[in-house]
Amino acid sequence: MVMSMKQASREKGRPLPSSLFAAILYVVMFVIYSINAPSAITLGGITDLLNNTIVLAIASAGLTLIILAAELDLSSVGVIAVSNVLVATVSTKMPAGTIGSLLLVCLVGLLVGLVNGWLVAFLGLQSLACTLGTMIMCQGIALVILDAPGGEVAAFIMNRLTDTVFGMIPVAGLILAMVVLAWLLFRRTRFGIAIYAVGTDAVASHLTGIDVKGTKLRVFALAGVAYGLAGYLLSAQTGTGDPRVSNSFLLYVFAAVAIGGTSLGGGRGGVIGSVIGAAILTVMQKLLFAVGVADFYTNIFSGLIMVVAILFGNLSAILTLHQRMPLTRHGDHGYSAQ
Amino acid sequence: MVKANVSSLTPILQATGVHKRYGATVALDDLCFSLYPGEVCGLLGENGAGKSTLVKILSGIVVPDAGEIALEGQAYQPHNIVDARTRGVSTAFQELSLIPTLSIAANLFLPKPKVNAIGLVTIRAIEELTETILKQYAVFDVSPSTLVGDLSLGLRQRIEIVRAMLREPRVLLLDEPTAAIADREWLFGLIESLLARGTAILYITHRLDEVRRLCKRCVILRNGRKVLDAALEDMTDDQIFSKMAGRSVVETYPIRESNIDEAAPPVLAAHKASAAGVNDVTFRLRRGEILGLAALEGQGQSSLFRVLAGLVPLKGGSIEVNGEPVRLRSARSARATGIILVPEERKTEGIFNDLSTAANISIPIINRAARFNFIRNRKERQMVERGASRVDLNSRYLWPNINALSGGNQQKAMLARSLLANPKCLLLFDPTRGVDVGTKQIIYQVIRKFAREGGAAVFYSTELDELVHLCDRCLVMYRNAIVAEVRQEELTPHLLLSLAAGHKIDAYGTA
Amino acid sequence: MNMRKFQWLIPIAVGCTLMAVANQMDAQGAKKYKVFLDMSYSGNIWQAAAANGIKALATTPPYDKLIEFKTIISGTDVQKQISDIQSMIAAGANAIIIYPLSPTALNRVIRQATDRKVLVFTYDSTVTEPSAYNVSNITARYGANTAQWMVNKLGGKGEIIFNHGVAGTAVTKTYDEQAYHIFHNYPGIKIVGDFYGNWNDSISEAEVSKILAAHPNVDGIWTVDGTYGSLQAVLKNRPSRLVVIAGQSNNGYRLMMADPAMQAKGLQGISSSAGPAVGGYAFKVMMEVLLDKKKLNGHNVEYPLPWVEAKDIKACAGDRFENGCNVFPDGKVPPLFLDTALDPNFLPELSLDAVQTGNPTPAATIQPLPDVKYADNLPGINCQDCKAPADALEPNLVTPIPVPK
Amino acid sequence: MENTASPKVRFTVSALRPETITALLVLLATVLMMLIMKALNPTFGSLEQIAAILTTSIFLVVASYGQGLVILLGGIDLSIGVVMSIGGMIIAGLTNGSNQALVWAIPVTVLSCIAIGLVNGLGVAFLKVPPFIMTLAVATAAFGVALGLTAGSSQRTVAPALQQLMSARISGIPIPILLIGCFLIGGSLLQSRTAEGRKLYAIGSNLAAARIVGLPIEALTVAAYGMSGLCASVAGMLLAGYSSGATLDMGDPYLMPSIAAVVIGGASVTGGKGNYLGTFAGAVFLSALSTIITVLSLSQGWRNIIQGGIIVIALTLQTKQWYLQKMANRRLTGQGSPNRALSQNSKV
Repeated sequence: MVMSMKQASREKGRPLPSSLFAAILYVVMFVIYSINAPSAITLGGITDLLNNTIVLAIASAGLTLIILAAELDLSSVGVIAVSNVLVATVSTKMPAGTIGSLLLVCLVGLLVGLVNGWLVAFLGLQSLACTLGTMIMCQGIALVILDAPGGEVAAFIMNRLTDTVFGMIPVAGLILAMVVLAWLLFRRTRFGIAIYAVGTDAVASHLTGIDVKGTKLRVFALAGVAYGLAGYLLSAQTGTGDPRVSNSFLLYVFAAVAIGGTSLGGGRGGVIGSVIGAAILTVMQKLLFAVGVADFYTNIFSGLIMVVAILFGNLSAILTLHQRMPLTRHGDHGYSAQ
Repeated sequence: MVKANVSSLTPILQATGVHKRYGATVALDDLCFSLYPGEVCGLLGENGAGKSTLVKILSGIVVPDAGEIALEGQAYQPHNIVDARTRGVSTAFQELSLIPTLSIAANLFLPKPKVNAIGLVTIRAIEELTETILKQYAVFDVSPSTLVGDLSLGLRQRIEIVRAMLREPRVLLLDEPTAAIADREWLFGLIESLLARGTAILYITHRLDEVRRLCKRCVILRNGRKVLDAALEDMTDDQIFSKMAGRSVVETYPIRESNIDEAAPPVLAAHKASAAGVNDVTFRLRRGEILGLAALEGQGQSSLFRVLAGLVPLKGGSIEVNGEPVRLRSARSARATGIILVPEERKTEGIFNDLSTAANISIPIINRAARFNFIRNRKERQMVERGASRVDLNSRYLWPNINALSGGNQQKAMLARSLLANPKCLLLFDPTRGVDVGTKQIIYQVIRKFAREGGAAVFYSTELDELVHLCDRCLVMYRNAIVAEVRQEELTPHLLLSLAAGHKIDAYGTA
Repeated sequence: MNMRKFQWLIPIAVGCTLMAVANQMDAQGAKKYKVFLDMSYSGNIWQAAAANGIKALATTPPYDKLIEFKTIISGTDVQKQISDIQSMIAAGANAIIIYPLSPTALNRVIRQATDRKVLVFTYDSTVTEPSAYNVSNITARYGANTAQWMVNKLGGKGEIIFNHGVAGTAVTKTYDEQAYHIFHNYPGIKIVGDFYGNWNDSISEAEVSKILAAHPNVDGIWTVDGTYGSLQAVLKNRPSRLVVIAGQSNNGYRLMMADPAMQAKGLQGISSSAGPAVGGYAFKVMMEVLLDKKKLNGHNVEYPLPWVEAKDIKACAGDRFENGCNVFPDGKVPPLFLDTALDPNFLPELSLDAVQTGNPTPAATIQPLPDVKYADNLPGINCQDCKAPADALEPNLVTPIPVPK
Repeated sequence: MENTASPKVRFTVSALRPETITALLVLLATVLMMLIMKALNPTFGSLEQIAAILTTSIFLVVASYGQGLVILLGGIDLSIGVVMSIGGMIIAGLTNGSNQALVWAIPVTVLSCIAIGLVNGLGVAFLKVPPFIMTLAVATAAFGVALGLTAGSSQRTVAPALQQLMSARISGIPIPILLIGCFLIGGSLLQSRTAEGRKLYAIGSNLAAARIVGLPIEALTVAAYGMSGLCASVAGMLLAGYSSGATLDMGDPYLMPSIAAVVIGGASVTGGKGNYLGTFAGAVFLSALSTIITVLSLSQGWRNIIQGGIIVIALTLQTKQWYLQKMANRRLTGQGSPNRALSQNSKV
């Protein structure tokens, strides 16, 4: 007696991605910004905005991968500092300095990522604590390489990467598009799916045959490469090396990921959300300036806007929750555990 | 279903002298046994007897300290799941190994879903493939793109079993496969088709009726040692239990003398209550009564329990406690009126695994053991030991972390915690799931004693004979509504199963 | 939870206030020069006093009617400072005065500004961009002069503690080079402990007290900001014998320097290094250039090194530094107050209240500045491919004593 | 069921819970570091220096108590640095050098800092804003407000009584060390021996179960963040007393170390584990570490490299210790729990 359980077969639609609401908020903020500062929508304005966003966006993209695997990582500012000072000291001296220094910083990022990954996955250290240690070490290494701001970045990196291509497409915009495209593809690779699995339930992943330790190691390594790339692009922005990347940048990398809708508990969210989160934090500065907010009001409004961005994200979670409820017959986990 | 005739040819899997210890505790001690192709071999034993450890060794999760295992003649030492699978051994785990945030299709084909030329998982292709597989394994009306997290517990268990069978294994390990499934015939049908293809199956369960029906031969473990490896026909249930428990334990149910207090207002009553997953539920629960609830998986019984426990807001109708309507805004307000829930999944909703067992038990009423909010250890210890003695939990389990205890002992601690909050009405959601026979007995006695002393209980179970023997009255839920009410005299497992499957029998239709 | 229902209210409310603030700001926009102050991190006393001085000057007649002034805080993130400067250019700034976070990172954006005829001045720390004007004290050899002064007082030998300030900054690197160069000339001088006090008095006090516990007979402390804290550590842990100390201009420090009781216990101090007044001075120079009252033929202006020894200290009666007084009596200002926030000859318009709150001094008007002194080149600090003068590491205010045998 | 062991014996073993063992190990590591440094250079490690290390660690010890409570709930508090600075600025502003004003100035300071903490708690508990963002946003906004009110630097001196408190000694022992002792005892009792403290552990360990058991989750979350504000205000007042003046950035160097102290002390970042003795041990360890590195008189680069390296090594030693503890658990119950053997540190 085959039990036929009539269950409304749900149509293909996934619940609304939370990054959609972050995108809506970004558009609203950009509109207010461009109303008050007409130069916002000029090519130069957009190029400058993208150049200011790119470093935070790529660093938070790297961090997103780690948070999806239910781990945390503070070493981003450390790797960015090391990459920045390396580019400033090496890029003009090496043959083919531009490409050579890019490979070098990605290698350095990979190395630090592997060390972090090994400490967390194989030695079983708590990721927040051990990456705090590696962050301080990297900051030390940056100071040893270059004990004060200076050095010189190859002209190509400094001018071409922050300029536009074919006269109308900002290079930073191209790079961001490539990162988003890479993520869309990456998410559907086995490694991408494994990251979500490990982030949701490490024991179940282990029982499913996923190499949990290997996945975590590779996630830290990949994030390290992203941080190296972010450091490289910071060198393009500043055209110089500065061993002291500020701690406030570290907090904003985490803020970008959270505003983008990725849950800090792991298993839910994505890089696109974090890139939008980074864009929100960057346009916030421009918006506040254009609207005429100055002096200490900037801090007050920045704090307010960050909370508002999250409430927008929560709004999306509530709506998606309702949207899913009537469709599935057994909403047996009606209450949200978190 | 005719038992497969075991030909006396060479065994497909042979384990000799398998030994495994965790620190001082011996999980498996010098175990020798073999599996024959085309045979279902039962594996019985109390919790902690080593069943799960054996499964983990055979499926490559754990490496034995000593001993050899031969599979089809060659040495077999898998060091992870994928090794085991390539050698033709696959497992359906008791602790479901599915990823809730991924779709059914993704889960079926992890860790290596099919990829196209540039390494991308072909989502559409594997979903179509899943569609055919689900049809082939008679799991209907669920789309392959549904997230596993949205499925009911029973459906998740079916997907786990399908995934294990999917890879045409030579050896299939089934660890408590029917824990959350009510329709067991579905599983027996699949097992029959696998046996025809010569697969060897190791079947781990607590349910004797299943072992008798499927297995000709059975291995019983106690404290890591094999105490029996023989056919079951000539053994009675009691002999099997005494072999398992090492003491004579009769799976009988406490004799039921109901003292239902008709006069007093019902302890708990729902009038046309409806909420997310519950439509127009009306019932009455009187003092001293144990009200059973029968339902196939995913019929809204979980939502009903959450509504009564105040975890899900009521959308329509009303709930009365002792006759007066009451608004259950949160679990706190429900508990204040005396309604205590023993939660469905111990691991995620029950135990605080960073705390000691004593702390787990005393947490709801810790303030009673404190003066000016400072906990007096002596008072807490007395309280906890009083609670532990009511569920027969040995006091040496009280002090280590609760996650070091076996499933049965953890469930006893949950029960002790609920009883300590001196409930008027206990909501028990499948309290005996994944628990050994000894603990089950204790749980039955505790519920009976609670009812005798004037408490009221709502008791949902996937094991129909528990409902038949324990409950004074039994409701049946089907598609989020109560469709039938059966008085104690007419209670039989088959009646409940047919009602639960949706057959209308007007003699038992509710008003 | 019913709170959920109100959640959507909050984003709408914030949106409206933002719009309201916007329109109110743009209402009064008569033809005025647009002048922006881009300060970095405003948490410590030095930055606050400098910014308040500039704000007070910007609202002192006649400037209050000539310019539309706005302050932007860029924090410690060089990326944010780049973005803020770009916003100022877009907002049609005529002149921008900046506390740059890095000598080289802002060059590209400053070039963007100067290409659009925007006047760019920096105060206290410098940039290597040739089109910008640097007004700073970094070339006045604070490191060399104070180190030499200390060596002279110590007679060429003794144990000293070295407080670097903030690691990885151009000013720390410059002063460290000069001071170590002087100290290494005298083998008798031994640096028994050095730390990075981050220009912060409580960190300096904690670190000095820990080093003092290990080296009880330290003779001197060379320090940058954090002087008062360093001296407090000695006062609390070894009140019997004080030290020779070279440092900055906290009011409490100057009072102790002049206190005969402290001098009897061996306290000899020098109060030097540029204070927040550099900000005000740079602003006035910029305004005079903006209003074509002054022509600068060099890009690096040097703010003269304040040099106050114990004997020159004179308490002030009122709210201003006038007729030679250079410290406020105890209790009028907190001990950490920086006396070099006021400058009687360059910034007569500033009073104590102006520096503490940023309000203009009543009935004060902007006074013209005397001629500027141009700074020498420091490669990588205030100029790119240029050569530093040969005696860049030598003191120019203090004559060195011979090296004792 | 036979009762194999008398409750008394069993009870003592449970007193040595894993967190206590971790704390003692971290303290041992601190002593070891000091001894090695003393061997290397004899002037190091005098009684005077140890007193100096303890005295200067009071700010971190006090501030990280609040951080520890919040992390116990599985949250984090990034507003500690700013709240410390604000506490210092308010006490300096209100007392302006007069001791009498202390009587009402201290309550006002503590209350305003608690208010900031409560705003954090309300945002996290009711608006469901992730703790990371809520405390960062409140810190940024509060800094802006403080900047507006004080134009950046405190114009007034702190009451002399507060300054003496930080520098005076009672029978040879510096007062801050006595304060640390009281804080340690009071804090440990509050966290580990009270009913509300036990509920914090439960909520941090399993939120869903806590909701079913009916624990006052929202109330305790708000209280924990309020407590964190209180500790930050006390630390801020002590810091203002110590350096006899207050600036808006004096609290910043204590934010990251407050998180490090809690985690090195054995607490789990996902909540449910860790006690105040561990956090205290972490704070003293970091204070001693910075002193040792100062004495090495290396460039800041090498100092960071050594400091980062030692933190990682300390964590590795600590993790090995967890494995021993797991074995101890098994011996006690004579019961293997196979499914736990799977993954060592997953929170399942």
